Amino acid sequence: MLIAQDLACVRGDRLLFKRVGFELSAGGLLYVLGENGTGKSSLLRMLCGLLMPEQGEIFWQNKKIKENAENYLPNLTYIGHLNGLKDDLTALENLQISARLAGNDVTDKQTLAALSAIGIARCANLPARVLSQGQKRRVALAMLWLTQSQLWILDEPFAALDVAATEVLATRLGEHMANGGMTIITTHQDVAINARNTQTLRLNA
Amino acid sequence: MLIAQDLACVRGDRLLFKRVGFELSAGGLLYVLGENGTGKSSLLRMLCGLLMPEQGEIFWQNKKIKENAENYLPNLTYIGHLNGLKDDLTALENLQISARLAGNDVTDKQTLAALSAIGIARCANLPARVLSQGQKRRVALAMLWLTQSQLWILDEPFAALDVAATEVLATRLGEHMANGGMTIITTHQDVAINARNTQTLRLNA
Amino acid sequence: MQWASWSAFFNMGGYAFYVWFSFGLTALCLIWEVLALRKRSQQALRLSQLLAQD
Amino acid sequence: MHIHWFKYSSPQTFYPLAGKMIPWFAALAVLLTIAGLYVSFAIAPTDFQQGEAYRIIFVHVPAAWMSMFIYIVMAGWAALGLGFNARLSAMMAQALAPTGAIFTLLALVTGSLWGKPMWGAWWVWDARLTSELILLFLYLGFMALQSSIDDPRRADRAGALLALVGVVNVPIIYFSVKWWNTLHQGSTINMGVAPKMAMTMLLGMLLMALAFWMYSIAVALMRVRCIMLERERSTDWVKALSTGGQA
Amino acid sequence: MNTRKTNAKTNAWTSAWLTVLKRDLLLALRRRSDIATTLFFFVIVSSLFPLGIGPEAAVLSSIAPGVLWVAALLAGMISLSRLFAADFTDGTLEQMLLAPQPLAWLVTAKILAHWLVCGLPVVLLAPLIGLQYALPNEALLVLVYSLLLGTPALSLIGAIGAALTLGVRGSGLLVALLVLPLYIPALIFGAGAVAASQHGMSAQAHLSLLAACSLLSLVLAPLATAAALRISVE
Amino acid sequence: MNTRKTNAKTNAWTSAWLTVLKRDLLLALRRRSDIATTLFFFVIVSSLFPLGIGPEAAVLSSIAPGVLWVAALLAGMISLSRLFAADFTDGTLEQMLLAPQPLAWLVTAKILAHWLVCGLPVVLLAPLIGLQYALPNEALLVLVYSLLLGTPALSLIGAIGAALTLGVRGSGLLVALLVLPLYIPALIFGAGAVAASQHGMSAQAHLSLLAACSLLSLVLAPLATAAALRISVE
Ligand code: HEM
Ligand SMILES: Nc1ncnc2c1ncn2[C@@H]1O[C@H](COP(=O)(O)OP(=O)(O)OP(=O)(O)O)[C@@H](O)[C@H]1O
Ligand SMILES: Nc1ncnc2c1ncn2[C@@H]1O[C@H](COP(=O)(O)OP(=O)(O)OP(=O)(O)O)[C@@H](O)[C@H]1O
Ligand SMILES: [Mg+2]
Ligand SMILES: [Mg+2]
Repeated sequence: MLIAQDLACVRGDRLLFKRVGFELSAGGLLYVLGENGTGKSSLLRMLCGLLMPEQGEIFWQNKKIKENAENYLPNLTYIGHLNGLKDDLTALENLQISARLAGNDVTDKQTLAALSAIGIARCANLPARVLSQGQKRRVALAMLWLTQSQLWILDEPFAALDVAATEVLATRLGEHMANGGMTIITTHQDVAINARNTQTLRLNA
Repeated sequence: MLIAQDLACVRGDRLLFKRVGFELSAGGLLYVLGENGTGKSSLLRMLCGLLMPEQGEIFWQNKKIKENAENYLPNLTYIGHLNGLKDDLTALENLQISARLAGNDVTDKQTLAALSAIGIARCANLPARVLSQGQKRRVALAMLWLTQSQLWILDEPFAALDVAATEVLATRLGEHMANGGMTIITTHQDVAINARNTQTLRLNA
Repeated sequence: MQWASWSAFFNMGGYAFYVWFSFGLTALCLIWEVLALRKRSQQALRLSQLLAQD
Repeated sequence: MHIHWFKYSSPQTFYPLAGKMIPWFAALAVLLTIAGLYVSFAIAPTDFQQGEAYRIIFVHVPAAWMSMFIYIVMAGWAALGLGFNARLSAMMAQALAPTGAIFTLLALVTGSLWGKPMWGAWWVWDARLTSELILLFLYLGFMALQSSIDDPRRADRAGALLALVGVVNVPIIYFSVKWWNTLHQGSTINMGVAPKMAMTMLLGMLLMALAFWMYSIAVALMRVRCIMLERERSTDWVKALSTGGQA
Repeated sequence: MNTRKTNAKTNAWTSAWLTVLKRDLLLALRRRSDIATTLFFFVIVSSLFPLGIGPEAAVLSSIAPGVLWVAALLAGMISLSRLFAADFTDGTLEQMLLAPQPLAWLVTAKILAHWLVCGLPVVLLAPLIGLQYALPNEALLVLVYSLLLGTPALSLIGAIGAALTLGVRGSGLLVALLVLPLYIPALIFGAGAVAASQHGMSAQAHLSLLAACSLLSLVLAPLATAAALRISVE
Repeated sequence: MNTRKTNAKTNAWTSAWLTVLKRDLLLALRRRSDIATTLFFFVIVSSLFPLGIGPEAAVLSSIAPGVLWVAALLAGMISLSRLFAADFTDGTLEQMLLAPQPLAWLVTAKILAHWLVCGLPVVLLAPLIGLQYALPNEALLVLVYSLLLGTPALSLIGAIGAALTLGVRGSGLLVALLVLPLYIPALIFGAGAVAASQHGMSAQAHLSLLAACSLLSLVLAPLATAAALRISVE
């Protein structure tokens, strides 16, 4: 269970939002919506502990995430704006390294299976440099087929994906929630995702 | 009169477009349209002589612009994606320096008049660093009230502008065309501009 | 012929190390360059083959 | 008759042509090397001052010659590429650089290996040695610049400009270094100490130099083919080539 | 039960650490020209001095320890900009921050990789340059020892500077100003060791102090670097 | 009629040139810390050597010309990254490319500004550092002269490197590799001049050659820089 209480965010010298809070329990899906620059990405980074809230607290299983990173981080998978790919490594190497770093000791076979799940098994041995924007995004998202963690935080996962990939990803998210996972997501697109309970958080300028 | 013949553009290892051509005569307005990444900005930079066409030629008054920069550049005003402002200089200083560099020896008074024409006289003495995105854009565009040149090439001039400023700018462009000027413009917005003859060039992915 | 015997030839009048190292290194560098280029062109072909399948 | 000078300047046509040329130059290089080695070891007499160590001359001097010669040729291609916006010229310049750098390195190392028995020191700050070292830096700068620019067209043109700037500077550097050295100390070492070279020695050096020359051409052509493949990866002719199986 | 848990934890720590190390080494292998640049910077800078000072072997050999160490310092410093910059822009730094293992621990793997790629080649090449400076053989050996013991400190301390200046305008100069003063102890002991052996004295004391510097920075620098990274990523 | 036209043209050229020069100086004034960093780098690097080499006045004074010149070289080189980078990212470089006057002409104004901001302070501070190295008075004077004649060449040649590496990955190290070898003649003549005066000889010949270097680069470097800028801006 993830609880955010009374969060406020300041970037530069601007207050982006304040008094933002929510509770997310197993099987729950939270949409974070808002215009460009309203602070969606900043909120997600706060929830990951990458950005310190100006005010407020975040709890995972009733413990502050700040003081309890050791238990929180293995349960968290975050895929941000950046894909986290090294141009000079192949798609396979990139994915494998990301997974290992996140604590999932995956084999080549598992990695390849993840890549083919999202439909880019053919690019597995190409260096990330030559992949198109959408292909890169898919490699980053293939992580979702490898991770064991319960809480997924995804920043515009559907950006740059075509229709087929969007569908595959939405299905995967539905599965995750069905298994008792939680997802927090920002998106500008309208994609149907199955979840036991769906919440929406709207940030305003 | 500006003539472009059979232009082709390659960026990296991708051919963006080929066989692009047009003729623009006094009082004419040319819209360059297309999706993200189709090469609009690249085309405008070619027309300024900043980018060498992979193929094709551009003529100004029937002379190749490459061999005739001396006559072409004084007749050209280009405002690109970047505003060309120094963070540490004030709006007034920035505008004045840009104008002088372009060969218009303007006084403080004229500069101030240009700034107030586009509605930011109040910010004249603020360093560009503290201006918002829209205000910065306006400072760059205030150049259009100072320049004498006949051909204006504007890359998304309306981006980041609010309604009032958009209107002021559209009126100014109409005036320019009425005086026999020419304008080449890219935009994703729908803004009405008066011109004797309006052409549209659409680039496809 | 300059050399009384093979061993004299290899001994190079006491300068064996300097002479043979010079020639050996030169040969090594040049051969390495050729082999490296071979490999590079094979890799390039393999990569474009992968791209072509797309 | 109208000759299509630029017909072969398109990678697609030049690629197979280069492929046909390589074996010839390679064969010439091998033959000349054999002849050169034969002359240098079997025919050339022992030097009465330096003993057998002087035989290093047969790699050292040709390598030194090539190192300078290739830089000039490279700059020439670069100038052509800049002047006529010809892609092939720029690729040739890029293909020559590593070979030139290798010969520079070889000249330095073989020179050192010669210097130790002759002068008792691996290195002295002599004008010629120093300028050879700087030449190595110039090569490396060129290669580093090329490899860190991702857009090939820009890399070509930036590299070409750098090569030209370097070519203007090489004589200046050479003379400044020479002057620097002679001012500080009476020149204690003089590479001309070798006695008037016998004809056979000259012949050996010439043969080896020719062999290196042919080798350089063959290797540069090989490398230019690699560059073409890598750059035109996404074009149809490379795809056809790679799936067709023939390299 | 408890030991099994500890064991699993140790395994996870080692595995993540090795992953980071291997990745960075693999990347360096794929981009060999980047390794070369640091090395050649070292060579060029240390070749500038004879040109400025003159070719007399006696003078050169007397200043060699200082000059070579300063050149190593500058090469180490100038390669710092690459330590975290790429990870920062492509997002892999965030992945490291979110890994279950402490950031400071993973950072040591990155620093080790940086040292293997930028420091070790300099150590290995230094005797060659030492030859150009007409250093005697024992001094060459001590030079290598001293660099071997000292360059890790350079990488470790430099990492703090690199992390602090991530994404800052004009970071090249800034990092120099932050880091060079901190490098001074390493320089004094390192050059001192070589000079001592040149004068026929024992370099032992200097080398021990140098090792102490490296050990101290090994303890403190990863923590400071991790803290700096967290600040920069915000 | 014709002369009036020529006159107008000359005026326009001067005015645009002055605009660029004034702007860059104004910017430097608004950001004084940037000037300071180059200067500090020079001071730090040249203070590192006594630490590495030892405090004997005789040795220090014999290597002073070379060391000070190398430090000036490195400081000049490290400040190059700022010459065009900001203009490139904020778009003012494009304005210069599109100005009716030739780019090479405007570039000279930028280089002059860079020299006034980064080169001149080093020239003025050098005698102070020279004192620390126990340089005799005449040699100090020659040091200032030589730097005054030579640093313009450094700025001019450096501009080519800075323009070539605009927006390139790892440009800090790269610019060093490109530019340092080209700096060598200036280093040789500059340090040679000081050394000559130290040894009681005339520094005239060296200084003339240094001036020749500067003049030659004044003629060629702006053209090459302009060409490089055009390539980089594409
Ligand atoms: C690292 C050390 C050395 C370097 C970098 C070096 C470099 C060069 C270069 C660049 C040349 C070609 C110069 C020209 O043709 O104008 C050359 C030629 C030559 N070198 Fe060296 N050298 C080195 C050591 C030596 C030594 C130790 C000797 C003999 C004692 C030597 C003897 C020669 C001779 C005889 C030539 C041919 C001269 C001529 O063609 O006029 N070199 N060397
Ligand atoms: N590191 C930073 N320092 C200062 N301000 C920042 C920083 N990062 C972001 N901002 C500012 O914070 C605001 C919110 O940024 P954020 O990325 O959270 O927006 P967002 O809601 O995700 O927008 P988008 O829909 O475009 O992704 C923006 O105005 C941005 O300029
Ligand atoms: N310097 C460059 N090197 C390589 N590729 C480039 C470069 N600049 C742009 N491109 C590529 O060229 C394509 C066209 O870019 P361009 O900026 O002309 O597009 P655009 O039509 O103006 O798009 P937008 O509507 O987003 O402004 C893009 O795919 C871009 O990635
Ligand atoms: Mg966002
Ligand atoms: Mg655009």
